Amino acid sequence: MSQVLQRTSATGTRATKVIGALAILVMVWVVVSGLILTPQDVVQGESVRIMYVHVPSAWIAYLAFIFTAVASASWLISKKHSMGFDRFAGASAEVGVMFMAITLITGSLWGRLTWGEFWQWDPRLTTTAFLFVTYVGYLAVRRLEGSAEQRARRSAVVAMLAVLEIPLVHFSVVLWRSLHQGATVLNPNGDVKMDDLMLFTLFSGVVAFTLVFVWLVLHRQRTMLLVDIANRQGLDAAIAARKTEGSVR
Amino acid sequence: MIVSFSDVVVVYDNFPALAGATFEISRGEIVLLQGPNGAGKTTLLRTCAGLLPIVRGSANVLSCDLTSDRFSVRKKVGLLGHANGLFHDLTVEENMSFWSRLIGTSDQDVKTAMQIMGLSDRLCTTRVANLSAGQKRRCALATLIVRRAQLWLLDEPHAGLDTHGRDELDKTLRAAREAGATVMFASHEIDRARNLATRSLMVAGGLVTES
Amino acid sequence: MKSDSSMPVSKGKVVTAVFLKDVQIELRSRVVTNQVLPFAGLVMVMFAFALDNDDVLQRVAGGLVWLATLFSLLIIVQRSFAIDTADGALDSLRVAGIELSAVFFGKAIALAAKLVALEMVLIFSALVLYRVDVSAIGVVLLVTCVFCATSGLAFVGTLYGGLTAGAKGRETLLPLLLLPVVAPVLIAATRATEAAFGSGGAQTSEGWAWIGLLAVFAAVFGVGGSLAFGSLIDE
Amino acid sequence: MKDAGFIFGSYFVTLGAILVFAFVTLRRAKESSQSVDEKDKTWL
Repeated sequence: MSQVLQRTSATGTRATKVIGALAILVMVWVVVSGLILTPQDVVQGESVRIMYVHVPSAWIAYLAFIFTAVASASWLISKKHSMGFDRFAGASAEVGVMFMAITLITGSLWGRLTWGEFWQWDPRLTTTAFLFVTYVGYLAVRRLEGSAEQRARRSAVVAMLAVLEIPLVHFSVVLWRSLHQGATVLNPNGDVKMDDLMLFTLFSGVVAFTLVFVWLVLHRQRTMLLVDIANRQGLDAAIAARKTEGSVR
Repeated sequence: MIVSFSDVVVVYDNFPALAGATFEISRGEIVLLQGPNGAGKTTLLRTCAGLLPIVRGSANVLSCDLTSDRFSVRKKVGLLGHANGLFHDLTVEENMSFWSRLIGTSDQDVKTAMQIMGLSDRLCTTRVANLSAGQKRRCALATLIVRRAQLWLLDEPHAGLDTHGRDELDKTLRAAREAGATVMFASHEIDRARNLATRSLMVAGGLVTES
Repeated sequence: MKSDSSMPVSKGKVVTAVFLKDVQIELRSRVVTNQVLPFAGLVMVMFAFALDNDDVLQRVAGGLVWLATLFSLLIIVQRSFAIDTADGALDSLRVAGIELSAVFFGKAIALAAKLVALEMVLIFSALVLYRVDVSAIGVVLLVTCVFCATSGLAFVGTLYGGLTAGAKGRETLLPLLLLPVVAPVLIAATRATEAAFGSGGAQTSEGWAWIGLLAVFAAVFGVGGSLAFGSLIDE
Repeated sequence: MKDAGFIFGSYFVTLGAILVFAFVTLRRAKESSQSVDEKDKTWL
């Protein structure tokens, strides 16, 4: 019985199971507390409830992209060019893009309720949207053909270029909006007066999303390793086949 | 040894084009690579030029270790691939002067190379796009001659050339050998190639054997 | 014939050779003048059809110029690398051991030259089609803006063009990668041009802050590109 | 609750995206783990 279980084991371990269980638990608490237990906001009313999923997902998305940048830099700098850095960078970016998509969708829903509009050309929003597109491009570069080594170098360089690009985009958008009078955007979470339960729920949201992030990245990273190993094993078979192709002649 | 490969594996998207190639070539040899289509001849030549990463095994070309550094070997080799590496919108002369400017050869060398490959004055001012396949090949060979490589890597250099062109090419390769260069070439013109080569290697299924 | 490699070539010579080669090919093939330029001009006319209002056109003239430039940039960049990959010339450059950062600058300068020619025509057509007036000081601002913006676009275009050269699906990958990166150039160059045009009552002096941003952009991607180009083209 | 559609919608989108991502990841992991030896799974 245990042997069968062992054979089918994929990327899960006891650690990931614990993290997964904790993530579900905290997430359930966030949903219950966010939707039911927490009070309305004085200014925003019910719509403040979106904050408990929106803000943590934004934080985690930014965190994920920072991880991608650091892992890419480590890959480039390290003498050994350990592929672990590359896989981590890729896994983190994938999860980050998902969280950024969540951020943009929940943010525009929240914006519709607080501003009456789905989208505002606010510097932070605009930069976030560009960040999203940039990392979608990064993932497209990762899928380009070539050896694992080529993929790692190319995507690490592109990730570094993204690090250059983002501040420029942000600064240009800030400068652009500051010169424009009129459209001043109120900061949605700035004027929320939070009581202890609201703060605690927001904090729990960050914890829950971090756990989800860790769980997803661990699994994704290991899956990437599995694919690399499977390719390598496939290569052994392919080499053997290729050799016989020669001796037939 | 000018070239020494030991169990070299080179892959294209998980297909092992070279599946453990082992061979050695010493200075001054003219080596013919024989083998059916898809045997790995082109890959072998491109690997020698430092264009392809080596997945397994070790390779040393002109005392450069290709597994750790594929770049320093490049200045010392000349490669003529299936493609000619020419700019089709430019004339023969302009193509030649572009490459000679990049490599830093004298105008005299360029002129000599063009004479060797029979690129007449009329052809020089013709756009490459308007040349015949054989004439393009001659032009590509001329750009290779000015490289003065220590190791010449030629992928089917005879293809497309007329008899006169082939004779000139063979003469050029022999002269390069006299001057101390080493030549590896793949060819399906077996009789001519055997005549030219000092040794021939059989490439099949990504492996190299003496023949 | 001595079999030693020839004299080492200075980086400047490689830059010049690559630049002249690209310009020569353009002069010979006339792709930019005969195809891209009419395309960009057509875009400008189509904008006029779509917006159909003199005041609005005057107001957005700067943005339209740079938007048309960006679309054309995508085409020019693709063309610029197609000539190198069509017959394996890029491979030959790699085998010749040419310093790729020099190739980067050579191609970028050639790209900039083509872009400047294009922008001149676009700006001129904006003056005519959209009835924009420019003051003397506005001309100075405009020239500086074109110079800085073009350098930035040329560096970024060459960098990402090199990355996608020879890749599968490059026609769609290039815009996906390039457009988000050049967003700051679009914003900054548009505002500076509007300041020069005096669109919507903008003052010429408002434009200089944007020039600074354009200059920083060009510098960052000039340095970044010369470092990264080699490893993107030659893995 | 006022604006319930928007609020429930944003929770639904969030949880849905995470679940889909997790599900796809696990399925891909299972697929690719079949051909790989246990000893290569360094995390076990």
